[in-house]
Amino acid sequence: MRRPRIAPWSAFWLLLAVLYFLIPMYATAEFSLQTGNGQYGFDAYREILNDPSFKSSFLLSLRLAVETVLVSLIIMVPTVYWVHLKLPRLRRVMDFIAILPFMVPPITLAIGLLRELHPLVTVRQLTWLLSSPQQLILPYVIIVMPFTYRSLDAGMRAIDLRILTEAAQSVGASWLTILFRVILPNLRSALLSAAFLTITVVMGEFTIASLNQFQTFSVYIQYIGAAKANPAAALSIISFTLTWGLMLSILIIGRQRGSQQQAQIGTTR
Amino acid sequence: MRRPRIAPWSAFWLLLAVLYFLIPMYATAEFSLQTGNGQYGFDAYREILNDPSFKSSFLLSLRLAVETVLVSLIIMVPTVYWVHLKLPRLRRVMDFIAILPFMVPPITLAIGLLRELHPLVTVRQLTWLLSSPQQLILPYVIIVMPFTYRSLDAGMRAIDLRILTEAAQSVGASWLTILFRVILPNLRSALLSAAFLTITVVMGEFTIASLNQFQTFSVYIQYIGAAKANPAAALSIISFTLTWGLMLSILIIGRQRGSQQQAQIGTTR
Amino acid sequence: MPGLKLQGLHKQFGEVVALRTLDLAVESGEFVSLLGPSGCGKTTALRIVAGFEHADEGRILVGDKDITDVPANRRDMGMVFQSYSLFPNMTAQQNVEFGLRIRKQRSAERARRASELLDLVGLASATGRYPHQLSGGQQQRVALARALAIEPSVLLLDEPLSALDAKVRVQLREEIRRIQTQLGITALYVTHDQEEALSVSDRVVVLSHGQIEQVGTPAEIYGEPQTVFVAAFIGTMNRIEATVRADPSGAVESAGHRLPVHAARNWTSGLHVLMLLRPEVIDLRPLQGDTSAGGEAMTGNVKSHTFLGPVTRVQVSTPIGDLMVDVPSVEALSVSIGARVSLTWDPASPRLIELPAGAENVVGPAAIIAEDELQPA
Amino acid sequence: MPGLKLQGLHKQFGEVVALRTLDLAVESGEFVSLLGPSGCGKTTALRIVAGFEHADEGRILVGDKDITDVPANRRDMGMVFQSYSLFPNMTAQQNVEFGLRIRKQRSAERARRASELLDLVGLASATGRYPHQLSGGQQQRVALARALAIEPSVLLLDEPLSALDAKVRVQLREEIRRIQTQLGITALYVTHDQEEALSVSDRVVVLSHGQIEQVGTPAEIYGEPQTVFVAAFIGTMNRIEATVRADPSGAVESAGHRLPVHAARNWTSGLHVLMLLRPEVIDLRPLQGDTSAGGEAMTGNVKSHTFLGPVTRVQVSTPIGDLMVDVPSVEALSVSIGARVSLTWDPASPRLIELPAGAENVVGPAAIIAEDELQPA
Repeated sequence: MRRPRIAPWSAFWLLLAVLYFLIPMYATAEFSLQTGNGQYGFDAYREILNDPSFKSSFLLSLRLAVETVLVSLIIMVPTVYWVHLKLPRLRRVMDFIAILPFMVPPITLAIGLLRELHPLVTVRQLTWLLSSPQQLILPYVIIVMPFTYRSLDAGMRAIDLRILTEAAQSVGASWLTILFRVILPNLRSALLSAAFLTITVVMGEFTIASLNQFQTFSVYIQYIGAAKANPAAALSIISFTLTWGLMLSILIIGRQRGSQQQAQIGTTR
Repeated sequence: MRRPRIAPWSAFWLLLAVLYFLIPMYATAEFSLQTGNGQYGFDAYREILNDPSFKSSFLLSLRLAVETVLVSLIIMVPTVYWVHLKLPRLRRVMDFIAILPFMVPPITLAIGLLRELHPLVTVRQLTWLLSSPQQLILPYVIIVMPFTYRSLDAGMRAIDLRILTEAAQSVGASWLTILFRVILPNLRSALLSAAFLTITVVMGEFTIASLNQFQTFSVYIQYIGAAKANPAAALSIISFTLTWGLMLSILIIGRQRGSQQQAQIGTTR
Repeated sequence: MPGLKLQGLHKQFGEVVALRTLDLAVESGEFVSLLGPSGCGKTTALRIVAGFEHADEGRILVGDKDITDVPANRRDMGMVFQSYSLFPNMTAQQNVEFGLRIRKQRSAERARRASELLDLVGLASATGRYPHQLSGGQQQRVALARALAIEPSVLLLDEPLSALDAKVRVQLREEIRRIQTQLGITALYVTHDQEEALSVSDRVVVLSHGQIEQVGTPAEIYGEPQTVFVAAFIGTMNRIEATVRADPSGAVESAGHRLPVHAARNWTSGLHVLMLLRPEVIDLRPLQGDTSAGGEAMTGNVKSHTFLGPVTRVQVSTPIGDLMVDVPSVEALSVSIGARVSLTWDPASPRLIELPAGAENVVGPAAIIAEDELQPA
Repeated sequence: MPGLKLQGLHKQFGEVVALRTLDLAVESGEFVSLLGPSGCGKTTALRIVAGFEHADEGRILVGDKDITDVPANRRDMGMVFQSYSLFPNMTAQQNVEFGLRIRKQRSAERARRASELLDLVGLASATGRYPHQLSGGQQQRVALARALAIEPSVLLLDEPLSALDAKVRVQLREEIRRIQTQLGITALYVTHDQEEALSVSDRVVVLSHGQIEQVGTPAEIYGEPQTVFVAAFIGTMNRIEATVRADPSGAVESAGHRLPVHAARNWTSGLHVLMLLRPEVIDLRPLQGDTSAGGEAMTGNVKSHTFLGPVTRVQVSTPIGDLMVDVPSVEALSVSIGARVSLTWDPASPRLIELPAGAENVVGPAAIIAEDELQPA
């Protein structure tokens, strides 16, 4: 009378979710391999991979993504840490601020409009920024704030931040030591998940980049998608494969930590 | 020597965040009121509000948003509840599935392509769906899954789901009674936040809608943004104001519950 | 009120065996405690009875009715949980009424019953308060009222006091016992706190590693432990390794000393045993000058004192090992550290447990550390 | 080792006063406990000493050095926390070495010291294990080693045992005391468990509502409570409202009965007092047949028994109220419920506390429920 560990109908949900991603994937893949006349081949892939815009736009987006990760972590980690530690009452305010960027369409438009309003920017030194793709980092940091915040918030909730900080203080650690030797190592999976979400969001962001007329990866995809059907499907598959590696790595790292935590949870029974 | 409750430099962050939203807002508002020649007036607003596409696209998006909320909650609430209750080991898998939709650009393209692949859909009855805007609900439910999942997950973590369920069972409650009388009332703020995020995301979604050539609110905004500068700014302000009411209501409701929880946390000291 | 029978319950979580064919019969109206360290299976047993877990093997009977396959919400068991389990969105009264509402009782009837029960648990004044407005002790009172409201056939309590302060704990355990006696309800109580188990139960079941070590009245469990585990787990016990001597009046030998033990009369001479001696049955007397103790007393030097309130626990190092002796605190003042004392006891007091050949580390702190180390399993 | 002085500490959280001008001097090498119910301010006091909170007013001195404005990480205080506080990303050894690493000690030196300390706390074998591989008791041992590694001037312990099982708790508290004595370190210990405080401390400070109720050795706190609160909080106490009688041999009157109390000699006749009597100092004897007790004994009927192991607590209803009497468990078997018994005590045993005029509800369960209700404040 031993019962199976996983109820059958939850496996059903899992299956449904997987199918929901696999069927479009399959259709897309199938379509990308069509060369017309019911024939199959890699023509579409060759076309994409030989397009110089593919490489340049992909590298631009990747660079922006990595820079966004760095800037947003440098801003958010100390802020969220401090709010958790000293200002738990502010957590609700932070929760609120963190969903503000979801009102993206009006706000991003507004930021796009900032370009039209150059005269307002009186600090002359900023003009180099406004004409380089780096200006996208600022709106991107805002757009990914909800993801960064939620990852960090969840990560910090999972460890007993205050006790760990105080324990480190009591044996003499300074704030920097606490942050780098005690807090960050125990937030590894939260940091990875924040970084990963940031990268996928930035890689996929279209509206701001296109309004500002930068040729990012998503703008390139959009262009191909509108112009050429089969290569667009091939591009879908390629970009999917590129992000997949990143996905798996985070899952594996996350699982290692997860099993540690489960061992801890096991002791409470 | 009484110290202030909120450290000054955290107020600085708050200020920065607010400024970051207020400056573009101000610039946009200022621009929307320009009528040319340095004059100010409500011409742009009048133009938008008199455009019949404004109302029809807004109502379409709102209807899609509400339907997406209903479908995604009906799917996700029992699933997340069950995973929390019976399959805590699956939580990590769920976390993983929940970030899949962030790989939106390739996947949405793929779903867009599904339209080209009509022949694959052999079930004839589905064709009405494929030609009506309702077909957007399916991809939208997937896109908002991360938000729905995270809100519900956080809400369920905050209450002791298992104990509440078992307590209700022990006095004779059936699953439906437990769900509607015990679990949902204690998830109110999580449900509101899930619904709210869903609405803002759906209202702002552009790529899928435009690829499928439906005239949703964001497609309308994009069209106006590309075509007419001042009315676009006015539209920004209008749509910002429309979402603002919803925002405030959730914040207020959330705060009521929050103060209750804080009272509870206070007893642990 | 029907009784409760557990027959051959067996439960495994993956590799870990939580319960090993557990048999237990709780009489109608009896208050039985399951007592043991973390991971001994006591909570698993209770959860199986409640219907929250399913046994791999075995049956559960309430009265004559087999409820093994009845779902949790049809078992009619009142349950009080370890952590606060009140529904946060309902007042105390609504919490108590919840079970009655499900049973479709009329509103007036429900209200009457709820106020009756809140009265019973001493919270008549808190009907309109929400859980977060109640202290921990009050929340558990309401939880008890909620469990009793449905007039359950059996009351299950899963460490209901462990989240509370010591003072409230003592007070509430007495009230739980009073209410249980008053209603004559059959109760199964899970705890890791031996004092709690001894003070409220009709019978105590000591569990270790999913198996029953001993079942008995509190006095039996405390006074006549049957296994090394029970002797170590319940109260403080001096454990002295010894060998049974051929002696018609009964005696054992330890470290070359003869120790009078009536119980030894019935044991085979030469048997390796553990002699058990409670600290409170040893008589401690200071030795004047350098006189050595006469007759059958043990002599030793005082090593340390621990003040415990009514008594002070004195640790005395003797040739047969360190012995704990409880002395009334007023008398303990005259026994300074290093003083030479004589220890005597009624030969009827010590109990003996046979030691398996080659058993080691059953005595002394090592045995207790082993328990501690079991926890993460 | 320097001592520790708290001078006029005052702390308010919003409207709630956590500490009211607290003064306390801990001698060098002394083990002092702060004892009180939840919300009495004991943890706040400790956190102010550690530097995690800042007092609104008052000074903290270690030896002669004023450290009030020294940040927490320069105070050189070892701290052991209530919840498990080990760094999850470090092994036991790395945890212990952490403070030394900050002090830039060389690797070999650090390793030597860490293994010395893990040895001291009895965990020499666990150096390479991560916190999640250790039991709760072991984690707290490592936390103690980590706190001691930096050779702190003062050791602070914030309910270090409250998350542990009863058995491990007793064992670890004895080891903490042993290690503290061995190192001669000044220690401040916070607990809500009176037995814990009494058993390990040189002196106990009883706190209530942010104020000191009484400071004294465990024997003083237990034997001579100075306030109604201490009498109710420490151990079990019979509290009888009475009036001092004009009687040269010392006596009080309660419900028309004369009760001999030596302590009453020094009190003004007619004063309203609370007579305090520990359950273990009352002598209980069954009355044969219908003979009534002669002389100065109280008579009453047995209401209930509670088995506590070495003793059984018998509740006797008498004309002056219900009295608790602790009887050795072996003798308790002869006292059945309903039996008529006589109660006597040494007139030197009872203590008296003056009651303010019009004081009510200081006796009986109501007084204890009031404590329970304080919790959510």
